[in-house]
Amino acid sequence: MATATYTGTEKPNYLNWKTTVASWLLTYDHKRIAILYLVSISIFFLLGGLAAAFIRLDLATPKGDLLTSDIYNKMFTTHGVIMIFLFLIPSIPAVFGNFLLPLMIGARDVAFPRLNLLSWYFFMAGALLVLIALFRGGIDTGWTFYTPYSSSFAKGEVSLAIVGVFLAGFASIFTGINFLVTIHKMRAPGMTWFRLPLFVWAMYATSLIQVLGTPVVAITLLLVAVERTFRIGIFDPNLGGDPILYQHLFWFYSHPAVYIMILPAMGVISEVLSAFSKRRVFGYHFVAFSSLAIAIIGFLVWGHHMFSTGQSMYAGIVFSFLTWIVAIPSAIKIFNWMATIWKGRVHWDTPMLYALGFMGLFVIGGLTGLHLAAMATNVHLTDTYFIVAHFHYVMVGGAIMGYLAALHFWWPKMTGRMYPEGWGKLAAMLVFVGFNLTFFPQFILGYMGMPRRYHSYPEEWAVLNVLSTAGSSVLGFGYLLPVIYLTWSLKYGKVVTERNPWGARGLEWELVDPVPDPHNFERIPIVTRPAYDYAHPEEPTGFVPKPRPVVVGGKDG
Amino acid sequence: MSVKELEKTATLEHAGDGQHHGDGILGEQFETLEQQNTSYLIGMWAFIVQEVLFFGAIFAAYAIYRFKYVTEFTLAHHELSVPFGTLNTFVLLFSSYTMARAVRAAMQNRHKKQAFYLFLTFLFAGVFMVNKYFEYSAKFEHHLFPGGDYDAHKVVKHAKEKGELRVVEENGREFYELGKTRDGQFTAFTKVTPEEFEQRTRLFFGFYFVMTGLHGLHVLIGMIIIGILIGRAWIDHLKNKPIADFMPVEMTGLYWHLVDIVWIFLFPLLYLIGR
Amino acid sequence: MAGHSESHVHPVSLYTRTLWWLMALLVLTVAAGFIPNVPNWLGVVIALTIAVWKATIVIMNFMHVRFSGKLAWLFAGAGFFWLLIMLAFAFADYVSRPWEPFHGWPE
Amino acid sequence: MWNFPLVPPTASEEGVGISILYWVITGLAVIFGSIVLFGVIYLAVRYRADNNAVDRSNAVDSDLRVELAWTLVPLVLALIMFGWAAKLYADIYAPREGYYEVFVIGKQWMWHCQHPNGVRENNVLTLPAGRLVKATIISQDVLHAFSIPAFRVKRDAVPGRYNAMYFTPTKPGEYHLFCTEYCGTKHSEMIGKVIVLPEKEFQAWLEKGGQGLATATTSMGGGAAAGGGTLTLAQQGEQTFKALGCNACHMNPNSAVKVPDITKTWGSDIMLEDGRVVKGDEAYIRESILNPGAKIHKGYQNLMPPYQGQVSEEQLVQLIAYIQSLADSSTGGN
Repeated sequence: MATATYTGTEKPNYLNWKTTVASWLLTYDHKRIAILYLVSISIFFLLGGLAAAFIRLDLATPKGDLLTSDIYNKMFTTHGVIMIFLFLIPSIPAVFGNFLLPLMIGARDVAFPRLNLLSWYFFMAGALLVLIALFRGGIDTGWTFYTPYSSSFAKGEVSLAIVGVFLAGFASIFTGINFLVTIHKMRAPGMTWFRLPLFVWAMYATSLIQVLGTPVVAITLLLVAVERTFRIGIFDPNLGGDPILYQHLFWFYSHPAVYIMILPAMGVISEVLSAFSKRRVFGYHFVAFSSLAIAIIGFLVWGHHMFSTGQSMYAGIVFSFLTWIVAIPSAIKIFNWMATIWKGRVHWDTPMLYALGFMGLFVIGGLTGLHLAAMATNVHLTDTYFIVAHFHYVMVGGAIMGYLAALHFWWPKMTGRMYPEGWGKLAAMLVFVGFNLTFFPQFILGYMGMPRRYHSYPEEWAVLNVLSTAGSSVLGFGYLLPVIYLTWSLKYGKVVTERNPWGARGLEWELVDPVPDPHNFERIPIVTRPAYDYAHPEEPTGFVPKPRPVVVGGKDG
Repeated sequence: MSVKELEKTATLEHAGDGQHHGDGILGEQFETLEQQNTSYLIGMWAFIVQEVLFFGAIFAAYAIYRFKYVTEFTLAHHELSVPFGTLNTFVLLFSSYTMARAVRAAMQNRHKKQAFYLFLTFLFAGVFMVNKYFEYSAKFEHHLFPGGDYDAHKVVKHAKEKGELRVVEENGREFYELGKTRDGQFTAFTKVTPEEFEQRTRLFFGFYFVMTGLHGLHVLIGMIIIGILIGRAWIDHLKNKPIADFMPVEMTGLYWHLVDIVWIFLFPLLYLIGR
Repeated sequence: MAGHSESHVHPVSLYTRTLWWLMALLVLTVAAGFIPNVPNWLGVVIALTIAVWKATIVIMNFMHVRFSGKLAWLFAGAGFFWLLIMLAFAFADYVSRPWEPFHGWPE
Repeated sequence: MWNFPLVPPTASEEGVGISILYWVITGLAVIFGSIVLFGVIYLAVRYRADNNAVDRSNAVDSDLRVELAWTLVPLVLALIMFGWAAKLYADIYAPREGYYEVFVIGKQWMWHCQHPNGVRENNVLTLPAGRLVKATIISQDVLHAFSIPAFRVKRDAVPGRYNAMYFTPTKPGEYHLFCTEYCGTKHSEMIGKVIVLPEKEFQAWLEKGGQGLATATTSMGGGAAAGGGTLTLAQQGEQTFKALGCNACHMNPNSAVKVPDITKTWGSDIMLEDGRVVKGDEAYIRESILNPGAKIHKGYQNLMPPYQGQVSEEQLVQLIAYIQSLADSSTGGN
């Protein structure tokens, strides 16, 4: 049992009860691990963003005068690898999933706290290897590591980066295993499956993908590294291999990986929309099951990345059909969210602005996905800027808007301080406007045929590219603002004294102190009402049975 | 359930709370031992699911080339030793059995018996690894490791002796005809250049080393864990502990059986193809 | 509940019987490998059938899935089901490539 | 400055269909997008917290009928779009007949195109307007993709195998040609143009040996095929055929060796030794040259040496053209 070391005068919480560096680096507390992830992925986000800034600046002129083509290629690889493997995949699951899952379902911690910490160390070790590879000259394979270029032609520390991604992949698998078990076994009494907040449903679907998909990409990338080292022709036709096989195995994970990025954001949006409309999420069951449907059908559509590669037409037709089907659950979610706002009491706070922004951007991203699900237009648009715009609308417009919504929404719970509302609103507007300015022109460029990963381009596309670059500076500023004011608010923000500043429903708001103590709950709560029960604000969602004396300390004492 | 009933369950669960949390078996995040045990079990299963897909992907790749280069793979696999492979399968199957017995003993809190069976498992795993060591070093010796000094001449030689490969010369170049000799009559299935033959047999040995190497790594990790468990069981025995947590043994058991299952597939696919 | 039956101690005979089965199947698979003049595809089918058989025995008896709750079945099943999805969809591409007609598609 | 295009030119028959599909999907996207975007803004403004004038009674939490409606309506639309798009996809990728065939070889970092009459072009492809074109595409090294936005077509160049696509250029003019699959340092310089000429001009251009437009005739693969320009591709193939010594057995009535009749290979269904039937297409001929033992013609022995590593991609397309021409002359053309 923990020994009490806390000597402060305030009520102890998970942040202040121990403050040594070791108490952070060796913590088993899911909330502290969430903070560790938050800090690390914020750094990677800035690094990836820096690479993006170089890419956009270089593309401001048709000849690409800022960088050489070699450095340009390394830049977009850096941007892709960092943003996908080191930011987007861990973003909402590892930060908010970790922080919120146990609080939301009424548990003291995740099922395997030590595995949770191990996952962070795997992640950091992987990230370190990737960064070493980048600083030792960089790699230019693109984040997809397509063979045979990556296995036989590319120079640089490709194998090192691959091992890094491999380790980060296992961090993701560990998180997934942890959450699956936590959701299955750690729910408080009364917290039935259909009383779970939709964020938990989304995390369940996400964890499924993490556990079922990630090992495949891990072994596939490992084979690329083996092929590089020993010249075994697994994926290189010149050595007797087959590059299409690589694409099958790679996209078996990497398409569902898109859902690892977007499903948690969808979960966040369900929480935020309902909290700021003061209304139960419309069609709860449909929204919950649509998450599962996306996760499962999402495994059956990977071939739509390969319509022009020479994959069999019959396989292509099946993949295209299933791709059209997988669009339906997303549509269901969008319509249900609209119906959630209907007859609600809408508060226009910053998290809500991000959530509404998510709706706008995700809808554009999702609907342009239809152009790509259609086989004939896919052939024209694939590997052009249309693709770039589409997946940025989904991953940046969708996932990062969700991430920022979550960050603002739960910031008072995580830190005990309020972010400055005015600045928050300004940043949300800037991100929304800047994002559209940056990426909407790219749809037009893509339809005209501008290929992705091009360092130079024909003159007639200069105007749209300049527009995009200009927009990206607005976007970049929009992303920097939260970094600045949130850091500022850690010290100067208004101290939050009430448990539930938003008047939201959910155990993490109603039963947990302004800043949770290391135990989360003095005793495991009992849940008595469904999620989002805004119709009965006088009755809390659950209650904590009998109090027991507060024992200061936590699982890592 | 009504609120009253819920509160009753919750209170009941808490009744045993102090006792369990106190004896160091029940983790602080759990309410009951039953919850903890099923959590560990399900977690282990999730990990096994992950392992299945991990090995599954490489089996998929192997299958593609097994079809594409049937003859070359068949010739290359003659270099693997079936007696060694069979012995290793035997040893691993047996170790699965002793592991299952160890889990059983752990559930009965018979620490000495548990340590004994774990030790047997460890021993069998050791035999497996020693076998593997001999197999690997033979491959290295014959330049069959697909590294810098890979050389298919051993495969060529053996195939020639068996009458399954013939060297022919046409237009001043050398080719290998691959086929079968029956009643002194050679029938060619395919004809390849020496470079292609080298590439494809290299691919086979690449798969062999990657697959058995990853499997061997799993065996090694398993041995380390089993080693620790032996120590713990022995200490429990010496201390005469009435009750010990059997979950670590049970989970290791699941892991060990998975390692066994992977080998159950590796053995026929690598050692026994198309004789 | 699942946990109750999982901590149930099974008779030794269960494990011994399983071991004998496994050994018998091992002999069978090695022997099948040495039958002369078996077509290659048939050899693969025989070897894989026996392997699946062995794996099933291990999963059911040694890993106690037969005696476990629904959740263990679900998890054990999910892994193999997803593996099947991967194999089926990837191989579907390879298998169906030669089907494309050469003389143009019938109108 | 303000004179910049927002849509690409549409210069092929297939491109028209794909453009229509594109704009129909865009139209649907605009309709659904507007419903959501304006719907969200309208609802969020109308039901803002301080607006107490609106009616918030009877705010149900779920309704099976509306759920079914917004599930089934998109589903039906999706299935229609799926079918339409698959049909157009088949138009450009599924085999068709009566085409003008060009061979395209990609390598780091250039496109090499060969016409049937022997004209070679680098980073330029000249085509006739109004005729169905089949582009047979392959790569020498890494993955590339052959993309002509004005035709709305694109196909990956994969090393070791032929990929084909079909399209019918309609409007004479000059169009962009890109490599769209990332292929290394100079990926963005692996560009060129597609020139569409009216049929008559194209014939004249072909007869002149492609002068004036074709930028280079240097051989990429070297070897026996240095003749370019004056000989047709098939004739070059014949020369290569002889230079490699193929004529010792094939096309030699006095040959002591029993070989399949290669004049009948192209376009026929070939029965194999193991009972399978394969198509006598580019892929089969390519494989039979590089690795003859892979698919043995029924009734023949596996005697031919493999030519893996002996012939360049360029020579392979010449040989294929030659074998095609043999079949064409014996059956009267395709």
